[in-house]
Amino acid sequence: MRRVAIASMAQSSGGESRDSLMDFTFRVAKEALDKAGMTRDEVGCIMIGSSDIFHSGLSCSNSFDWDGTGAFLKEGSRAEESIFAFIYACMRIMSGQFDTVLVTSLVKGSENPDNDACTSFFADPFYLRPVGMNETTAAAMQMREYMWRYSITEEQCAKVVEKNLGNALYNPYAHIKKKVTIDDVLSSPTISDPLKVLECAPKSDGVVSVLLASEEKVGELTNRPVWLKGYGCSIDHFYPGDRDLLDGELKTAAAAAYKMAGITDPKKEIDVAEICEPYAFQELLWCEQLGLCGEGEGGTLIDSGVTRMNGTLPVNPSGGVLAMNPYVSRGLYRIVEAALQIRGRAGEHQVDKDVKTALAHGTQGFAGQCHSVVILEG
Amino acid sequence: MSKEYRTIRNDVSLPYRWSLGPVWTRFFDGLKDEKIYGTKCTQCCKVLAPARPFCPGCFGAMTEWIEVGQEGTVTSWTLVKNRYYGQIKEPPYIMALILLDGTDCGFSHFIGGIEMTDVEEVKKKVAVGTRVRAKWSQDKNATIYDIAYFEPVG
Amino acid sequence: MGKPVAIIGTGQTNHGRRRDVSYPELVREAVVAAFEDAGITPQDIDGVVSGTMPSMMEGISLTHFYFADALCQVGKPILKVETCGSTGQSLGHCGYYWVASGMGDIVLVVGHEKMHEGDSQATMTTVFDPFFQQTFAAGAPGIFTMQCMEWMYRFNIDEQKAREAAALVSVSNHDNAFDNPYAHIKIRVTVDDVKSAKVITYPVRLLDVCPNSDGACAVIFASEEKAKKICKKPAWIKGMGFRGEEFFFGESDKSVWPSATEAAKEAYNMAGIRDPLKELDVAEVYNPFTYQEMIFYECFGFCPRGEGPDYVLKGTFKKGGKLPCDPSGGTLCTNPIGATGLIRLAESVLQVTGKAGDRQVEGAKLALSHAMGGTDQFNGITIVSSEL
Amino acid sequence: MAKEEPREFKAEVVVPYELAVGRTWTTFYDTLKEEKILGTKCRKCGRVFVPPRTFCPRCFEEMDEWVEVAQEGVVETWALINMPFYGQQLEIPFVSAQIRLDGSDTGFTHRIGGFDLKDFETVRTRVKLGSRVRTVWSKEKKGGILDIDYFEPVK
Repeated sequence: MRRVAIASMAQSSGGESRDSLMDFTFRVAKEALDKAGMTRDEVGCIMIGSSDIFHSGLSCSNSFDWDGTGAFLKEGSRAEESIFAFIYACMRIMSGQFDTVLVTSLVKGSENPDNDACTSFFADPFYLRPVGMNETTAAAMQMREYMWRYSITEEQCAKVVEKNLGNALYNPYAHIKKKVTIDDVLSSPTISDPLKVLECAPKSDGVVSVLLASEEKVGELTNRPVWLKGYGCSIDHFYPGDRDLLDGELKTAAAAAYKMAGITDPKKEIDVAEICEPYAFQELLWCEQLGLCGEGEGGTLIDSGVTRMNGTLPVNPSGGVLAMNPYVSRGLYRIVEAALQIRGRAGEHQVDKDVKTALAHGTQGFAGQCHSVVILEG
Repeated sequence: MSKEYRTIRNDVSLPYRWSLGPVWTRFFDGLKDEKIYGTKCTQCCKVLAPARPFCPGCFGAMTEWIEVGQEGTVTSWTLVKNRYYGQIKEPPYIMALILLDGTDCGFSHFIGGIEMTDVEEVKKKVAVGTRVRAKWSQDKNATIYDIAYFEPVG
Repeated sequence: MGKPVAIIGTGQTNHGRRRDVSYPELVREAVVAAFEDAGITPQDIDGVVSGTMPSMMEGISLTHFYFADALCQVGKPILKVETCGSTGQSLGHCGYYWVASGMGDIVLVVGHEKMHEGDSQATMTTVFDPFFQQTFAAGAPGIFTMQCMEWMYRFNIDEQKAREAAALVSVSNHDNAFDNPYAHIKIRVTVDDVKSAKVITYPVRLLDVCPNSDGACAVIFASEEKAKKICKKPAWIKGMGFRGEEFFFGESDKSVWPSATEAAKEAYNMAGIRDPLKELDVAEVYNPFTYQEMIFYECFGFCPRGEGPDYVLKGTFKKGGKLPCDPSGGTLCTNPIGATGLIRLAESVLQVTGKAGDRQVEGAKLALSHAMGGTDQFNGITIVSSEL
Repeated sequence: MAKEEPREFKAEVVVPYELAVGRTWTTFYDTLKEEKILGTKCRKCGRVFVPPRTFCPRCFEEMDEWVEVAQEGVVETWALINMPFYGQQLEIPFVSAQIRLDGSDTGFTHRIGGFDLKDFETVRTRVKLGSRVRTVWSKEKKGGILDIDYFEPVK
């Protein structure tokens, strides 16, 4: 299999942008090209990660997105989610057909209705939508089961918020910059019991661009390539009632990614992880399913301090999705943050240890119906 | 406009008529008669409700119809308190996953018939493992709302 | 061209107004048919690609969640790829790259749309931006009419001649649909019928325009090794191209249509085709509008610019002509948008593998398939061959 | 089997968005209020875009040069819209057109009007490809695309 590396990347901050989505996209895509000293004409292929009307107000979002991503009369395509766009772009290079692909994912949460309104449209119109299913209500039910089955406490879940928002204070791109204590979290208003408002991700703007290159080409573009080592993706049954919400398909995705990357002991071999946790407790649950701790041990993991910035396995040094949630782009943000850590270029939120191997994770759907796992290496 | 910079309000409004297909039509007709139907997979023998045209696990058609229990056990629940655009009803309300007797999957619906203003009071009546029973609506339109909610038993 | 990739099976639903099934059932119908055709089971699949036109057509967002079970995706990796009307071709390209990358050996690709559930022209209008263009938009017909007017003016094409040729295109597509068991519209029409049909957006009339259909199509891609093991006569991907233009309609010259022209050029380069009219045996052109089909002939190099109508009048593209186009009846008779481009690919595969039944073009070995999307913004092409 | 034919479930979906217009387009709207039509010019390829762009989609460079273009132009193409559909913003029939304003290099999407549109043959005699049209401004300006009411044929 042909090797693929990240040659350059650019990201916007998560705060509300006054730019039109088109201009907002252009600036970030251009920055990623400029950093690699490349022009739009020289890129082999353009890949867009965006979601149409429910996350942009425009149907066939690739139409509007085409110009800002630099895709005029270029080979290209669009995937409905940013990690999908990333891996499809990698496939294009692996196939030998292209040497470079510019992947851009974009969304302006500030223009869209509430997250809950958007995600309720994932539901079928007859059954789940009328009874109020959306990502938040599904997550709340998942959290209750998690606490019930494994005696995870509300404090342990709240600790994730305290840690991640604490990390975000050092990330110049993060949307939410607020120091919160565990008590702040526990006393914040209930959204969907047992979920509290500070345990739920915000709605952010976010454009992120990654220039990918083949092994032959990447040397011309950067002296710090970050390599794709592993990938796994898996989707679960649609109806939450058909699944075990605590034993989902993330394990399958992780196993595939580890196998491809040759990882046998993720706890030891992964230096840092960027995990998609739109709801605080999910970071703990996903850590279990990613094999970063044992089953039901998510609570002890956070208590131990291992996942803090200075711990042995930092999780979400960027502040994670709790600090910034550009819905469609959030997966690619995880990849970019993981790559920055590998390059040692994360600035103030660079972790204390040498990072050789990093994990990036993305998820969408009710209670994590679909997961993607990416392993990167320096 | 609510924002201090120039924006365009773009309300997308479109009409739909989604096909129920024969299986869901029959399921919703059943609700009208105060019956909850599931279908059984001949391969894995799971009974799923609402009724499904095919088994999500085995991919085979599910043609055996079974009337399932109107009582079941709560496997998880949430008390919804926040408001959002297009919300289905005024909060607070309780959504739950209920394992109906004779089925092998969670049924998503409301829990009602109890006071919901104080979550601590709710927790005394609703928990994982609580038994609940379907409470039927007076007016029936062959929709999921023909079941008004599930109420704790006893 | 990278590693060889084959298509080992296709499946289509009966297209039309499918009130008899729910959307997931419709999707599953195509998937089951493709498995049967390829002689494999869901367990053999390494990944799934799916897509529709835009979500607003369904009123359901990110449909790969809802269709997870119908698509046989559970426990498998999935990619959701969408590029408006050209989605079907983009899906096929994704299937190719997934296998060619070595990330999977057998990949299931599914396109679907249940157009009767939404409002197609209202949905199409939401593709236009609300800043400048949406006010003046009128779904797809408004755009396509403007394009055909521009084309006739630019190449000084006599309006009567174009009208006559467009009517012939309609007649031959409608005739062809009778040979296709999956086709939606099956009516006999005459040139006079077409010419006197109700005006939708002048000069475009009702019989110049495709229908709204419900339908799904599934295509199974495989690596060389697997294909040779599983399939007696696979079709091989020889060339692909996809191009898009600027978002604002007025910024590109739609009479010469750069995206269509460049996508074809790319695909021909890959496939080593120099004279498409001579070398291709059959073409499945995405033809939601009769006039547009003629513009495509020109962009794809089947005839010189401005001479599309002359070639049509000569009978070049009809059944038994030099390059039969849309023996399936094309998009003009069947258009479940998200599936349509993939149906074009599936039909071209049936042709080169000799499985096209009554619509078979005798001895077809090399076939082009195509789809167009957006406000005349995107074009995608795939070329398949019976030979590796 | 089912007691009756499979049914349909009807509902209307309404989703609200509030889209940022951005600096460039805000300037364009603001100057429409003053009855001016502005475009931006790409320094690299020299093309003038109406509506203006922040960047040239082909050269992928920022455009910061503003140009006022003429209020007259040439009809590049048009269509008579006589097809009603859900959510349509203008009353039918109307003529949707691409107009290349003098001094610009792109087709500007707007409508042509100012005369009876009921009869197609009349429309054809008034609107021709390559013919010239002129801006007719709305009396009341809202800073939107309909500050230009329509374009009318120049005799």
